[in-house]
Amino acid sequence: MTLLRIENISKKFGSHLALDSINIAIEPGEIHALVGENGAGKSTLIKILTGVYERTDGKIFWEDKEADIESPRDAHALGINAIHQDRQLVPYFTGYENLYLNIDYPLKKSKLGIDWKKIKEDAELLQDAWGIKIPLDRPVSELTPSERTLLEILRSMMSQSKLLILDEPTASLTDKESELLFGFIQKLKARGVSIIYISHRLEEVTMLSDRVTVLMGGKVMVTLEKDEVTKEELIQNMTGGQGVALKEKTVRASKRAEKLLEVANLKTRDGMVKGASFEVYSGEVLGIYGLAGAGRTECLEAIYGFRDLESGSVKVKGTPALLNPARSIASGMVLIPENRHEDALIMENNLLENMTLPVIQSLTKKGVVQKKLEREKVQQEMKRFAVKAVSEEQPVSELSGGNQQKVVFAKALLCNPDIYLCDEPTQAVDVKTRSEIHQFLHGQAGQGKGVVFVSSDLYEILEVSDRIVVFSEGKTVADLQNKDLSPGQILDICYHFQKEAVFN
Amino acid sequence: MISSYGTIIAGVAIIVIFSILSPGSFATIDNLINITRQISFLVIIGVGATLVMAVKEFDLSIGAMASLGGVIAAKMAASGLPLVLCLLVPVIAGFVIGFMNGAIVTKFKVLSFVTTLAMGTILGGFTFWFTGGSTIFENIPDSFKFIGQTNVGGIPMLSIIMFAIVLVFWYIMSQMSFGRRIYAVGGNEKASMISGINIKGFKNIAFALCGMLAALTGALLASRLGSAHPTGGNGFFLNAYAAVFLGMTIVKNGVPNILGTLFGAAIIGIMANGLTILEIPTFLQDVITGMIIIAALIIQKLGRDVK
Amino acid sequence: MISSYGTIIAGVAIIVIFSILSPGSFATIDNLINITRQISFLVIIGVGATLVMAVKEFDLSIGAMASLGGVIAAKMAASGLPLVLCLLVPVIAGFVIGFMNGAIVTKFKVLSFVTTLAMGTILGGFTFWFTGGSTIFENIPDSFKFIGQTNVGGIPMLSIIMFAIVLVFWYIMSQMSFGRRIYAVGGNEKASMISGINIKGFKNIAFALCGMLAALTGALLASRLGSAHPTGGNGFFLNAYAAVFLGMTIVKNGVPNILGTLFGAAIIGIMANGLTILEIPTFLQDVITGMIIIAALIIQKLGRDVK
Amino acid sequence: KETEGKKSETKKVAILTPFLSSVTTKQMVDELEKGAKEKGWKPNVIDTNGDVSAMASRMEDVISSNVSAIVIVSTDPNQVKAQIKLANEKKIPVFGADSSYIDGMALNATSDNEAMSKMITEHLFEQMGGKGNLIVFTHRPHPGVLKRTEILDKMLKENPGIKVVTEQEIKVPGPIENARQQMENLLLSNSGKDSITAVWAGWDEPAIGAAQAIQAANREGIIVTGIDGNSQAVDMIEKGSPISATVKQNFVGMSKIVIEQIEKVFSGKEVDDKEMYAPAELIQK
Ligand SMILES: Nc1ncnc2c1ncn2[C@@H]1O[C@H](COP(=O)(O)OP(=O)(O)OP(=O)(O)O)[C@@H](O)[C@H]1O
Ligand SMILES: Nc1ncnc2c1ncn2[C@@H]1O[C@H](COP(=O)(O)OP(=O)(O)OP(=O)(O)O)[C@@H](O)[C@H]1O
Ligand SMILES: [Mg+2]
Ligand SMILES: [Mg+2]
Repeated sequence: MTLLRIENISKKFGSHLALDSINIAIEPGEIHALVGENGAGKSTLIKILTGVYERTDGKIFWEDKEADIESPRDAHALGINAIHQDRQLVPYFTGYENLYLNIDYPLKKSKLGIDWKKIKEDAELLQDAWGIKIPLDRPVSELTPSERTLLEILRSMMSQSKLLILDEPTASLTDKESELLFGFIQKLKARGVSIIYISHRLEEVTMLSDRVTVLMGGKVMVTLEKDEVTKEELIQNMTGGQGVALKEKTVRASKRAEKLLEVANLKTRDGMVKGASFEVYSGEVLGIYGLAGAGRTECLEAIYGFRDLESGSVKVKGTPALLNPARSIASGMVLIPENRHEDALIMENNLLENMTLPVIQSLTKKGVVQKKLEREKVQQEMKRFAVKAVSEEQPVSELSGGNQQKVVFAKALLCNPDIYLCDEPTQAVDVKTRSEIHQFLHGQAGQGKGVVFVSSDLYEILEVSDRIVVFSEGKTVADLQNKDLSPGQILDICYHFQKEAVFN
Repeated sequence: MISSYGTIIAGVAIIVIFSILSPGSFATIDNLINITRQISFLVIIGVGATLVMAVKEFDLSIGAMASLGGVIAAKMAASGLPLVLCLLVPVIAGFVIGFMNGAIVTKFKVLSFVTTLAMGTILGGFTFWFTGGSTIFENIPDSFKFIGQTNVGGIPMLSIIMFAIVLVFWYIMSQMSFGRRIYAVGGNEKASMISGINIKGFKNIAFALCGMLAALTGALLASRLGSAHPTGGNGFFLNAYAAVFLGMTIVKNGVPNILGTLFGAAIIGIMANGLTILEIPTFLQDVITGMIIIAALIIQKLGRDVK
Repeated sequence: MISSYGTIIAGVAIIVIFSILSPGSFATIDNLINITRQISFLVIIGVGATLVMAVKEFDLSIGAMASLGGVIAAKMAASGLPLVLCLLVPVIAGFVIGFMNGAIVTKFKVLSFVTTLAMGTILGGFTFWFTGGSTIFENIPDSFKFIGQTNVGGIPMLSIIMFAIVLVFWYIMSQMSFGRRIYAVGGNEKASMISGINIKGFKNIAFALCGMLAALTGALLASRLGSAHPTGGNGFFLNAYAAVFLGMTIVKNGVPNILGTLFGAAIIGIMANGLTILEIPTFLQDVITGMIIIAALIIQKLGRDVK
Repeated sequence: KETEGKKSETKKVAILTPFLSSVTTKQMVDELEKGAKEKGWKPNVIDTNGDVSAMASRMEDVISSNVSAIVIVSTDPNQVKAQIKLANEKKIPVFGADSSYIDGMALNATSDNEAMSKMITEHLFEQMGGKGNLIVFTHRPHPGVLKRTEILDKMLKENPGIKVVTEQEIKVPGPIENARQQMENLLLSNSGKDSITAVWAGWDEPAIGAAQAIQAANREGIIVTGIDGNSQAVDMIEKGSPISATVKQNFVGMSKIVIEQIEKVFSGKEVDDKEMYAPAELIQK
């Protein structure tokens, strides 16, 4: 018996063919990975399988019977659960309330009210069973991206699924949390649950999957069996044979030129950052690493000027920073925020309006927007990062996750900054783009600019950084030249300080 | 549940001030009962508005719906039908019309603001046609006035009905899964849809209940006044939303909520009552009421920031 | 820009139907000019409402502001001051009061709905005090009526002013970086802030311009009528928002926009004009207007879905 | 306890209306206030801003603050029946000014709406020569205006030569502007010379708007009448405008009657009559 067979599924958005006669079969208990460049159609396929989108054409067979999945409810009834690429949570609900979004709340004996006590007990049991610990009593709007992902994972464990679909679950997880997730996946597989796993992190894909299907431009390129799957093979197929110039790590002799950014003893009023000090010099990429909740995001936000400081100082090119986003941009500093939906993009606006927003003033004559100039600039950036869109006037809400992230990156570029504050800039983008972004940042550093690069992917940090600052519990605890560093060394530092902080 | 005390403190302050200024008239049990009866209409219609706002929609037809409910009830009473029917028919009509509002909004995915504004215009025209534009008061039997004008153990029936409605809807919205679903739809429609919640269904029900409560308000008003005016309910519209919005400030997550609406209506009612008792001229009442509301908002925010 | 033709088709259909039913009266140049003058007030106040809605806020004080603008202008005119001053002073007052609305909303992060509702109450009380509650019409010189009652080359001054305001604000909102940033603030406040936009500043300005245009509307109305009533502008409030919301349906992304508001006001104005010309009784006019608006919304959505 | 409170302190008189923004109501209220002060009472004016249903609540408030008398101005007392009963229980007399009389009230002083409507309508029909095309501007939800319109309806039946082109409801607030726009539209749809002979307006504000539209369109020979004697309308009649006449309600007279009768009641006497009329007067150029 095949659990799920997809036959000739197609999907059209207007005249754009996002999926073109897809055929895939998922066997019971297999981990089937789906990979492909940004905009290849992975998320669209998932949304069809879960009844979020209506397919234009094709058939779906569930346990060898034809199935009509017309709504998320139908999919859920069959035993399909999914964690979508963009998180689907109700922001003002607590974690508990969100856990029960797609299943019935347990009722009190009277059958009238919700049994909150039972909910709490069940949730605790579930958290213990899977080794997850998130503050479920807080509203989701106060949770970090990684906590939100964990919450969705937990939610998907609430109901018995036959097929669990994970669309880029690790994009906002740290390595430690990712390991946790891989553990779950193996446990589920052992119980006979099938998994569809989508990721741009090819190491994960090669490690986890039984089979891998590669999509390109809405078509299935190939389905590889476990023994055929290698990173190189995947890249070959994803890029249509072009491959990615996997760059050798170039450690530039840091000339310790100009001091672009100086952060001293930064403390934020909300207590998330409790003492951060570091410097960024022109010509270097400074990697910042830390475990989830270490306060890296908050530190960048404070430097950029939208998180209140309690004490400490920030100097940009020697002069005290004015700690407000407009002034930061004017002084040549730009932030690529971690949360693209909430902090970086105006989803209903088009690419053009999004990308030129911070620099719109410079594209005007007497306040009138020079549309031709604007269009040229935007098209240039779209080309540089191969943003896949119908035109620069497409709303960004219609772009694939990775392409949205590219828009966020391009938007920052248009500011032509001297200092880049990048918070997880390569999340959701495909390997090729990721490597291009790395190269681009190195190029910028080569021109004398400074880059702060925050990532939860330790290997990425080690790959791109000239120097690495480690955060733990809101403090900077180490500042290391990236020479002969091993992942273990950095993790040791993180855990050492975390423990110490606990004992204090 | 209630996690922001700023507006509440402002509310208590108002009561204390009025009590000091007018101990013999304001701070009496009689007047307290009087106030609960006076705000009963605003609270009942406001509860309906709260439901619609909880699913992030708007119903601008509630005023016209209340007027219509009132004239239907009064016309029926005048033709000698029993009280129960006189209340039941408008309530059913309100439910159906509200459901239609919801159905148009959800089926065609159009803005509820325009839809219900247009529906309000239609209802207004219909009410006018139905009454010929004049107040209905002839031949209304005393039995019809029972609900609006009777006290039970010293407490007006209207106040009892109001508290019962508040209690029921508070329970539904905060303790039952229906309420959680309603708030989920309002909080993130897409996530709710993807989670398999029947968003259209919940929206339709919210609109239907809102229409029902608006029509009930009108019918109760007719019973209270012993007459019904073709635009008699229109005045509730803005104040009902003012009550809901004021009520949103008393919870931390700022969502429309039943107890908040009760509280908001109480503030509005107490201000009107207290300032009248103090014999403040009307224009000054307006100025004072406006300023106190703004002050309450500000205090509430300042209080939260300090925390 | 305009990318949804459904409502527009409905609008055209209405015009065609009226023209067929009443070729000699409706479909005349005179009547066209007449309509442009009649909608001028609604359009001007609606443009202001559009700005505030573009930053995702609400200004419920526009009606009271218009009334106040009218009485200020009329009082000044009655005391013999020149026309320019009679317009300038209310306009400045409107700007300042609107800015205050904005400042309260942005500084204390409170809901604009309650804030402006309260402000409207305050303004109403103030206007009442200012006029003693009576209509101002004595001693108003003919020179004051110039703007409201003169035609230039057959076109009413009011229509010219309306088109000028529409043109200016259309240009600002769609061609200039100011408009871009206003819409960005309305689209995603946090992302705009991170992109270096002074969101408070833009919101304050939107409120200030809205107050200014509302006061101007009142002053122009006073000039047109040669008198000013203390609640004369209140009636504009709901229709102004109806115009804005109707206008939102003509663009694909559904944002408030100047041309849309002009269009929405035109639909409302044409309906009132055409139905009166056809001598339809008022209550039936209401019913028909409401139904046509709902039909237009539905047609528009169906049209889009087919695409 | 009640009488004790009332005797020792100055008498408090509450004056309630939903329509203080109407010129004539204001005039009446001002006169009532003045009269009460002259008698040494303490007047308190309450306006509910057009909201008729709020009248009930405000009346309850003044009853619970133990006023000595209540005057409701320009309000249909049927709206506040229960409150009148409540006032009776507390022995607070309720007077009407320009309202109407129902059981439980002390009295109502008014212009006789029926008489006024008859007066103006007769004048208008006479001017029209008993034939022609008439436009009716009214607002039936208002009880006084409704009565006037009903008299018009009756008289139209008796004068078959007069045809009603259309009857339109005038919107409040903003009746002048609304009437003006409606008239503009009707002038366009009835552009023939004698297609409109006259406009009958239920009160003065729509008459003003209609007259302005007629003047602006330079249409000759259309007669407009109003009712109320609002000073702007009187002014326009004097200056020569399409408004040919209005009936001046004697608002000052009504207020005077009410004050007189309150005094009687306070001194323990009976009122002269339940319905008392202040004579109205036809104003024409
Ligand atoms: N709602 C929509 N309207 C129009 N086009 C859409 C919509 N959703 C997706 N698309 C288009 O469909 C294509 C496939 O998008 P999809 O999100 O499936 O890509 P993906 O493989 O998940 O990419 P990524 O790795 O970046 O997440 C893209 O070209 C995208 O622009
Ligand atoms: N708005 C908020 N309100 C309350 N607590 C918050 C809020 N945002 C974040 N936190 C808390 O702050 C802590 C640190 O945040 P965060 O996880 O973003 O840091 P980080 O080092 O950037 O980690 P990462 O980016 O890997 O998630 C977390 O414990 C989180 O729960
Ligand atoms: Mg995707
Ligand atoms: Mg972070």
